Amino acid sequence: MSLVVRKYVPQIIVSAIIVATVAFYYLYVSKEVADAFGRADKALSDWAVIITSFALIVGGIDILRFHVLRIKKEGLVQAPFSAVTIALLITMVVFGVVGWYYSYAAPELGITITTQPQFKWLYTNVYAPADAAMYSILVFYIASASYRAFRVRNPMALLLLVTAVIVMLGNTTVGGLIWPGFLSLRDWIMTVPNTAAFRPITIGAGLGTIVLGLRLLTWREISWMGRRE
Amino acid sequence: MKTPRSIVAAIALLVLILVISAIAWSLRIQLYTTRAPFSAFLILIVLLVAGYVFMEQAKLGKSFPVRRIPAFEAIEEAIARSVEMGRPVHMTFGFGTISSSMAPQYVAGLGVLAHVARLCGRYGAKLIATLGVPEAIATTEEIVREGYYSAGRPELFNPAYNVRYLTDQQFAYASAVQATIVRENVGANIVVGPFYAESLIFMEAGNMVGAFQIAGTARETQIPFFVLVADYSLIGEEIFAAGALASGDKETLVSIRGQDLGKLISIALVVLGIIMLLGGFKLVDSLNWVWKFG
Amino acid sequence: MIDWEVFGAWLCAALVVWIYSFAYRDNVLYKLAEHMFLGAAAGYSIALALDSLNRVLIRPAITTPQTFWATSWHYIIPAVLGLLMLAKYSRKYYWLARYAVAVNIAVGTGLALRTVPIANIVRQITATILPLWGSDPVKTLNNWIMVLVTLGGLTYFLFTIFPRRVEGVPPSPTYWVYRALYYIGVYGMMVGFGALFANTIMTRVGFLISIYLIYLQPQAWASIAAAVLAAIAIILGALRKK
Amino acid sequence: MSSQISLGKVLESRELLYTLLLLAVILPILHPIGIPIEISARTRDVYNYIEQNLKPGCHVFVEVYYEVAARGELEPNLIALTKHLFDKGCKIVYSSLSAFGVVAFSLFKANAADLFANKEYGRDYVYFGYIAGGEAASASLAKSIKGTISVDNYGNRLEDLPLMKEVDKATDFDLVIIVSSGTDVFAYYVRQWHTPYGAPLLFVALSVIAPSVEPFVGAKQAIGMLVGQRAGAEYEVLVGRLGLGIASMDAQSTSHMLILAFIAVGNVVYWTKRLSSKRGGSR
Repeated sequence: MSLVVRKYVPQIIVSAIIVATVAFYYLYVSKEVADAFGRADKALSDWAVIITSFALIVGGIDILRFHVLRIKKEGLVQAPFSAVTIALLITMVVFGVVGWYYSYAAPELGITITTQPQFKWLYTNVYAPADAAMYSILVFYIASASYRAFRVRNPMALLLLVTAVIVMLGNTTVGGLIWPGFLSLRDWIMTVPNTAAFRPITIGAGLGTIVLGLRLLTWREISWMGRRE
Repeated sequence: MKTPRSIVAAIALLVLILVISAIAWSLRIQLYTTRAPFSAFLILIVLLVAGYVFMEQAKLGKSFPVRRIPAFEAIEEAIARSVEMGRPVHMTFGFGTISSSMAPQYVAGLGVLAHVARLCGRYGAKLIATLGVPEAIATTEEIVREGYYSAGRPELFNPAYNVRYLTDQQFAYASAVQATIVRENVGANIVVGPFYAESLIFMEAGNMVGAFQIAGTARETQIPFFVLVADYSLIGEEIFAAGALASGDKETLVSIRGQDLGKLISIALVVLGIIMLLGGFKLVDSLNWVWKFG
Repeated sequence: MIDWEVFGAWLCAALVVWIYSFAYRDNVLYKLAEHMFLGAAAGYSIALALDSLNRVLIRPAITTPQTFWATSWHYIIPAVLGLLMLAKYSRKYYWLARYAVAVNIAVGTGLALRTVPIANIVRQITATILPLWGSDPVKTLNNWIMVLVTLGGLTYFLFTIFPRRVEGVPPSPTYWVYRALYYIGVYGMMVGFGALFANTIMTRVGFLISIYLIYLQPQAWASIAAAVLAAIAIILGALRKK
Repeated sequence: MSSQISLGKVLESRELLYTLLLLAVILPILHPIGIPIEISARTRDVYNYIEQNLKPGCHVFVEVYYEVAARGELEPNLIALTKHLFDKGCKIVYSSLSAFGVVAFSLFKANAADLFANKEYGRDYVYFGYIAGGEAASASLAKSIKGTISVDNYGNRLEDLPLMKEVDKATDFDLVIIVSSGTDVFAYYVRQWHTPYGAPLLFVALSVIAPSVEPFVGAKQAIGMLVGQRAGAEYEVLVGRLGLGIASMDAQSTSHMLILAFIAVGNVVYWTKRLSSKRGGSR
């Protein structure tokens, strides 16, 4: 019995949902069935949203636990930093809940979880700049990566380097000063060889997805369950 | 040799679908959606049935050679090397979520994690799995635990150290992962899953500490960064094949023959379509045909 | 009284500079910025989670209870499944967490299986069926490249079905076609990778320009001060290690 | 330790590269060099289309869908297009299907204050703000704007705005411009605005995602596409309002040249090492 609820029921859930979502998407019985399926589909995606939301809250508990453990174990080297994380996490949630309270207690103020003023301040002055900075730190990384990636070790690397140089020159105005043809050559590379190169990868990724779906359906892909019972 | 019933049933199902479709077509009954071309459904069904038949055949002991996937084989070397150097192994799966169409790639990443965890158990390596998808925390902990326990090294398992859920926000996750890679001074950096712009951040962080890097994703726009920067890379569908290889189970492995069949079908359709163009017949129209009459 | 606007602008500039400082070397100020970012992001995502729960579940249940219980009663199931995720802390009932994961993985895979056959396979095949002859030589050449590289790439990825060379026997023509396509595929893909990689540099530089204009330029002194502090932190960190 | 520091090592260090890169980006913004720019055929086609097809009094819908990090690439395009449209006497309706679009729009408006100076809100342009709902919202807007939302970004009722008396659905617009940093939103507009209503679409895309929306342009589902910062700079030259786009092109040029120089140095260092080790050198 225990194996049934531990192992088989989750797998049955997976197979049933996959079969239902795929079958009803492709098959057409009547307009009513299609409409009913549309509603069920919407409900199912709401289910996923609800589950993800709970998962995020459980994840928050996990983050708290992780940092409390670190404060206990690693002492002063780590403690101030973990304390900052915990403090900001709790502050954000508290302000969010305050906004939530106001959205019911005083709806005319127009304050919701995400528009609560202090919450918004933290978002715009801590989260947003850090997020944008992490995104743009890629400019440094792409520079040092290209420095290493375009070393001519073999003929293939030479081809890679030539392509990259043409594209880089075509993208900039300096390239046009050196030779006006770089721009159209760049456009050609991006539309013909580049498209052609990614097409087999796209097809392959699609096939891989289908086969993985098959493995999930036939209960052969069980890594997602964690331990093997 | 007697053909097992399951194979007969699968092929019968395929034939049944084809026969019903043909009848519906001749009677002009609206049987399939107008949202997608019929050929898409047909390809899906053929691949599912064929993959299933391959797997059932494998049960009978039928085997075949598989091309080497160097990146997959390199995982063991990477782990052995980091144990030698006394450095931990890091693995992460990217920012794509489980409840979107990125799920298959995520599952493939978890499959590779199962392999990595087993090897870490065998070699006694410390494994740090970082993740940005909250649904997968429990699963990841279980996989790592399984890896250490099955190798008889339960003392190495410490969920708070081995599995670190950082946050689900893309760049906060990325900032914490790059810090983890550098501060823990990881010896091997294995990243497989649905990656977005964070891919290069992880690669460069790994490079800063001179880690052995194995990377794979099926997200086209990030593949170049992995191929050009990592020591070994799994390109596109290779991550799904790696998941099958990682299972260590022959019958599961056979399923990748379904991928090959799909590629051969694609090649055949392209060649056929081009030849037919000579005769003035447009195969494209048939492939794009939507089940709709009048 | 602190002017929160000004303080916020300084904080923005400092956070950006400190996060950039990691590219040079890990240091205390990056660690601070990272932990602030982590806390804010975690708090933000929990708030977003509450927000979507509020939108999908709680508000309909409170404001229009009758319609909610009539049509959306089943939303209780994922809510229970979501709560069961806490079972992962239990030694005995850890497996209860699987149910929620099962639903989400199945929804995701179902979504993928719907779109993939069309977007990844049929559309790509139809786009590759191109005439390999014609009056326009440039177009014909482009079509040849398109078809050969696509077929070559597909050949490259074959895992189990491919012609093999047997010792002592002259290889068959199929083998040679396979090898030729294989190499066309590899080289074609490399060109694509190089092009996409180089093309990305432009966007990334564009990001840096945006960040500079929004956060750093208006707060030049705060940025410079933050940069000096980061430099000191890096040097001190390096000295302590020695 | 210091004896090991050689020229090759210094040139190879990432710190030097990063510092030079920062300078290469920031200095040209402070002091533009003014490298002449050549107009690509693609951008000129878009310019000509607007020049020929839009008459005074026509209506244009603009989707603002990008986060602030993408501002450097997309805002020059948006400003130059806005100038062109206002010069042609068009009325513009702005809208955002994403919450970050609201921030991007306010920054854009502040930066292009000269364009909006003698334009009246509600008569010449309107901004809806964030409309939640993704593709469904897009479909609903195409059917009826006033059926989807009732107030604009600033809390004005749509019925009170004169411009909203003239337009309500997809077919009322002579051009639909999508300025986006993501791929999905282009597909929304193709599926919900172009396919059912035949609305002429113009794409403004980041250069990284341009290849993935290329198929739509190739299939003539859009009248054209402006790709990234470069197109922004070209368009600025075409409409004669030089700004961030053209200044950034200098920064792009210097940073790209720097990276090219580093790639060259990297290869020299690599081959020197390789050749010397082949000759049986000490390393």
